[in-house]
Amino acid sequence: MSKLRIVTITSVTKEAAGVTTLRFHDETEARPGQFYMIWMPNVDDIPMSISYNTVEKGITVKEVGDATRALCKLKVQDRIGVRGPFGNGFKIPKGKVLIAGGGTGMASLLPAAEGIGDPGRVDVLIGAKTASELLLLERARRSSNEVHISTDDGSMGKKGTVVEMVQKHLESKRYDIVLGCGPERMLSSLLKVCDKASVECQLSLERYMKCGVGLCGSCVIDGVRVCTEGPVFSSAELRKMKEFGSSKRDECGCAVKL
Amino acid sequence: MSKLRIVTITSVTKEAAGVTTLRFHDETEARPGQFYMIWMPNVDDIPMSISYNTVEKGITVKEVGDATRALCKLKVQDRIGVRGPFGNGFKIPKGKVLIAGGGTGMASLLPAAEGIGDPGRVDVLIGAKTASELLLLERARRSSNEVHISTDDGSMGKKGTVVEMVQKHLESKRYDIVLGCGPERMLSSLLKVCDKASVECQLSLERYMKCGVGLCGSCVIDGVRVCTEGPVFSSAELRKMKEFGSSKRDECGCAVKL
Amino acid sequence: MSSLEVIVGSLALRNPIMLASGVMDETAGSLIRVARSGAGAVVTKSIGSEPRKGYPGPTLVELDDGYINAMGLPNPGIEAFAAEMHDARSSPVPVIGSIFGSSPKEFSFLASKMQDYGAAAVELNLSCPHAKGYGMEIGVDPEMVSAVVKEVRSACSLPVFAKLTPNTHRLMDVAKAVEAAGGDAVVAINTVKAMAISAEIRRPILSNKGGGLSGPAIKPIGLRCVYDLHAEVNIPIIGVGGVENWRDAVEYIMAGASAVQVGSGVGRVGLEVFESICTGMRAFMEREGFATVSQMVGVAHE
Amino acid sequence: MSSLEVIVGSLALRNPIMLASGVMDETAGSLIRVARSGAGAVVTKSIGSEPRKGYPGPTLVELDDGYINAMGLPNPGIEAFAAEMHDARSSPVPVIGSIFGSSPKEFSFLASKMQDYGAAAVELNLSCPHAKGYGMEIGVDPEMVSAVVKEVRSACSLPVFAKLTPNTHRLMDVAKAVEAAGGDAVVAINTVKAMAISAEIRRPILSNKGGGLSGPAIKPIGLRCVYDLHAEVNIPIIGVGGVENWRDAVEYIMAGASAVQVGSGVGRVGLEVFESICTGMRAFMEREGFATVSQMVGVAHE
Ligand SMILES: Cc1cc2nc3c(=O)[nH]c(=O)nc-3n(C[C@H](O)[C@H](O)[C@H](O)COP(=O)(O)OP(=O)(O)OC[C@H]3O[C@@H](n4cnc5c(N)ncnc54)[C@H](O)[C@@H]3O)c2cc1C
Ligand SMILES: Cc1cc2nc3c(=O)[nH]c(=O)nc-3n(C[C@H](O)[C@H](O)[C@H](O)COP(=O)(O)OP(=O)(O)OC[C@H]3O[C@@H](n4cnc5c(N)ncnc54)[C@H](O)[C@@H]3O)c2cc1C
Ligand SMILES: Cc1cc2nc3c(=O)[nH]c(=O)nc-3n(C[C@H](O)[C@H](O)[C@H](O)COP(=O)(O)O)c2cc1C
Ligand SMILES: Cc1cc2nc3c(=O)[nH]c(=O)nc-3n(C[C@H](O)[C@H](O)[C@H](O)COP(=O)(O)O)c2cc1C
Ligand code: FES
Ligand code: FES
Repeated sequence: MSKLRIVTITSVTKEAAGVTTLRFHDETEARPGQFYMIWMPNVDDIPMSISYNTVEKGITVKEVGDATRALCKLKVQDRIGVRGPFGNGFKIPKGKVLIAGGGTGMASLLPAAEGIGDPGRVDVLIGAKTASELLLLERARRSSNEVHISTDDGSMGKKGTVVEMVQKHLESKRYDIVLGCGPERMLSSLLKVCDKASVECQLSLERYMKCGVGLCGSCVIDGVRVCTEGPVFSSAELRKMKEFGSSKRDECGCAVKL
Repeated sequence: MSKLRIVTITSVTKEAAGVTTLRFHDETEARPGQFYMIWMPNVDDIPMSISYNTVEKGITVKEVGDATRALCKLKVQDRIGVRGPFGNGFKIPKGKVLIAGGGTGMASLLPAAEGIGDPGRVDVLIGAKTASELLLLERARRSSNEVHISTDDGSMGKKGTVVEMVQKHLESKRYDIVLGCGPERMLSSLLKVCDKASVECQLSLERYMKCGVGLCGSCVIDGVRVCTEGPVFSSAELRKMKEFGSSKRDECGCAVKL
Repeated sequence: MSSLEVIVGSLALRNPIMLASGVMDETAGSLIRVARSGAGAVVTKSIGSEPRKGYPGPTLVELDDGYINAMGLPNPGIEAFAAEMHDARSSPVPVIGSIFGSSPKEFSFLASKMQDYGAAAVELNLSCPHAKGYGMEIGVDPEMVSAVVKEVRSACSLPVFAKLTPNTHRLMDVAKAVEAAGGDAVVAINTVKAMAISAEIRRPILSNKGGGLSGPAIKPIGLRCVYDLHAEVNIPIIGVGGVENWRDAVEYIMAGASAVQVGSGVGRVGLEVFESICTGMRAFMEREGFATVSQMVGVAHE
Repeated sequence: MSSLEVIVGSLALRNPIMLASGVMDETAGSLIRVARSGAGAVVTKSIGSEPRKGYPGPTLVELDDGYINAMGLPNPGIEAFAAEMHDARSSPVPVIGSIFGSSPKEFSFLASKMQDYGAAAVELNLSCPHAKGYGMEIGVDPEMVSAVVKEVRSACSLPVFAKLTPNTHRLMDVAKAVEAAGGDAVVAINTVKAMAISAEIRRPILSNKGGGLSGPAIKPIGLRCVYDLHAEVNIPIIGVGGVENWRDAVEYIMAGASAVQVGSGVGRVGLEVFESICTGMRAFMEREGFATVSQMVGVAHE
């Protein structure tokens, strides 16, 4: 049970074009990979990963529509509603961890890197379309001794996708787990790459969420509720999902191709 | 909060003519002087002092009307509902205790004597109309080294009232507290006797009770709820009550003389 | 400093937190006790023409989030109640006389008695059996309610509050009937029809079988009624149902209530409920910049 | 050993604990998941003629003792739902198609589609706006309900279940209308009209403002409805509202329900709710000497 709380924005940080981090005080304990339902009054109530997991919690919002645009316009002292933390979060095993994030995917991965608390145990690979969209690089460097970048257009770091980078790393180094978050097409290639290298992964999915608490069913993928049984799934779980990487549900519950 | 529980009668003991003790298993912790609301299905829901305060709780019922008669007819394996324990109970100070009970009043007093657990610290005075109505004598003797009896007709023990016995004891011995329970006329004389001897007392009152939880107001005496703020009141509280010893309320809430 | 004073109809109250009818209000002693505990006004138990014993026990079932009760309207009757009302004059806050009857005539008779006794207002409990019908409540029938309010209005000069039942889809019509008939305020809500059953005993727990649900369980229902009423009627609304802390009270006021009543909270929280609501509400108002309660009334509609 | 098998209308169920409409039942995958979790039958999300997005968020408020929701009937529409019903055929238990419409014609069109899709029964969600009236629910109007049930009855041969709203004093009349029109069972209750307000934000939390209360808060209300219905109609009653453990289920059955549905319990307890109710109920039946569920139906009336 996690009831609505009204919190006051304590800081607003522009991370990149169209991406803003909002911080607020919330003492609830959360695990890396969990998310909040964020109520933007008079607009909507949407899922947002926890991107800062201290008592001064944070969310990192990318403007894609009404609610995210409204959130990015907020100022210090404005109020929003939060419910959560919801979902399972990452389960981080002992050993070496490879983190692979695309876009705002990094928002939910950084608390995992920070939670490990040992920059020698975590390697981070960040992908973006282009240099100006690259997110949270400095924060990643504080929690990992090895951070690599790829951009689709080669404007920064390696040219190519983050999945190609992952593949190279898995070939040259031993990892105990790969944690990934980003667009689902990326995640589905990532799973294939990990499977090929026989490395376990945990990937964080996104689905249309309304209730956040496992009730309405709008977020199901193959009968599994992403909001409560996910958003993080293991390789074994993902392999069984017919809809993973291929289709999702819109607001009406209609299946749409990814 | 104390919700209804259904319990099974485990033993039925006839204490005297028209007085029966019912035992049942109930793990709730109670203080001496507290009471239950007892649901006798299809009949009524009435207050009954806790007369055995172990996990095998007990109530000692005197037949006076429909509900008490029905309770006294119960057999082992029958079921009743219990809510509670309700009320404040006795607050027993250090030192020497004098217990004075009239009729079924002993039912709520014995757990206090037993709770003290030192037969040398407690003297018990039991009053009854006549020998055959005398209650719980053997149990009293197990928890007190000094048990005295009075009957109105002198058929057993001293002839006279229990209040007269109290008066004598207060004159001859030092007590730190007097605990009393019985008909209200007896209690009001008892208060006077104690006041005169400058000994504190705690007396347990009875009023018409419906809810048992401080809501309906049917049990008020001078604006004080006997079910929640009582049934045990101190000398100081009792002295302030204009209705104590003089009037009570019937089921309709009408004031009636005692 | 923010002020809690309110005016409801023509009644000036030191704070908007009233005692609800049926809870610790059958005797002068208890009415005064509650008044001294910090209530802004107290409402008496609903009084009828004759003494009534009410139903045998059980009359109350305690739940995690409220109570179900079927007391059966026990009351000493209007004649005997004269003495209580007389003694209740020393109450530091207004005493509102709640009455119930089965016809307009009976209501107006009781109201004029309450006026004689010095009540500050009358509250009409419209949740009693409709004599003409099938034991349905008067309060589901706008015409009947209109007749009752008109008759009471003409028989006494006190402010007339009509207490509404939520057990109908015609609540708005009933409230409009109250307003049109000259009622000074509506009080919403009375308890919600409910039942508790014991699996082991295999029967309803209450001796009356059915009862009325109160407490936190019905707060969202009462809040919705008050919100909807605020959009439909212009007379003041007194909110009741599950209020037990300042937040509940503020929510009712923002929904449109000019004052609120506390019933179950007296049992669940204790008599300190009035003072603790007032303290919390004042702190909230200062934090949020509300100088008066009336500034908060209905703001959730903006 | 006591048996949990029941027959509701003409549907034979392995146990009487069904999934309620609107909860994890929009896709074949989730219907099958719930069926495999131990439900005796599953009811689909209410499906209408056209795809609907539902309301913007928030669509749900979580309370200590339940939820308030105003999803806004999101659904893929009856055409797109064909694929889900097709895939749901592998469900080990009956799939009941819930439908909503604003006229008898619309209901009967949807019902015959559900029949084509292989539904085991149709459940009519009568809690939607009454097109002819003021946005009042169809389910408060016995004549309208009768017309809907008759039309559906003649358009399809499936068992017809009518899901009733408790937000009216005419529930008994509505249920009798269902029975007279040939309905096979009544399902009671849908959610209770409610609201939640945020004091700090100063507005209702749900984007739709009003919503429907579900979960333990409404169990006593549902229980009362089922008890009263059992005395009024002879068709089976399916009890819904706040069921989350075996005791809740047994109470509903003793009140008169032939089966129960679980909605909020799926969120509050988890998908194990079905199995844990069945296990607890079977143990209770053995302890208390009930060989079959039908022996318990309505015993609280004796
Ligand atoms: C578990 C989870 C964590 C997320 N974490 C982040 C994050 O950290 N940062 C971030 O920027 N975004 C995150 N998102 C995505 C974010 O929720 C959507 O971008 C947002 O809801 C879009 O709302 P909108 O009104 O701005 O756009 P709209 O114009 O309403 O929608 C744009 C697209 O966003 C998606 N979307 C819209 N509403 C929802 C919803 N209620 N649930 C899921 N998806 C929706 C749909 O694909 C839609 O097509 C997360 C989503 C999920 C499920
Ligand atoms: C706190 C408390 C503790 C009690 N403990 C005991 C006990 O240990 N043993 C015992 O035998 N009796 C006890 N009583 C008294 C007992 O509750 C009544 O004798 C019983 O309720 C009578 O019910 P009836 O239906 O048999 O009689 P009725 O014919 O209904 O009533 C007989 C008389 O009992 C009293 N009475 C009736 N109903 C109630 C009620 N609901 N609440 C209070 N008084 C009522 C009235 O004075 C009434 O005139 C206690 C009462 C209270 C208030
Ligand atoms: C034990 C009890 C007795 C009640 N008696 C009355 C009554 O006599 N007249 C009346 O109008 N309402 C009566 N009510 C209803 C309350 O006044 C109130 O409307 C309802 O309980 C909802 O408020 P709450 O949740 O604060 O209790 C009673 C309620 C309870 C719990
Ligand atoms: C999130 C949610 C969505 C619902 N959607 C529907 C629906 O589409 N059709 C319907 O008939 N009932 C719907 N209901 C009502 C439930 O089926 C059920 O009648 C109600 O919630 C009471 O049961 P519960 O307390 O077990 O939840 C919905 C309930 C919830 C909580
Ligand atoms: S968002 Fe409602 S079940 Fe996941
Ligand atoms: S019995 Fe109801 S207040 Fe004491």
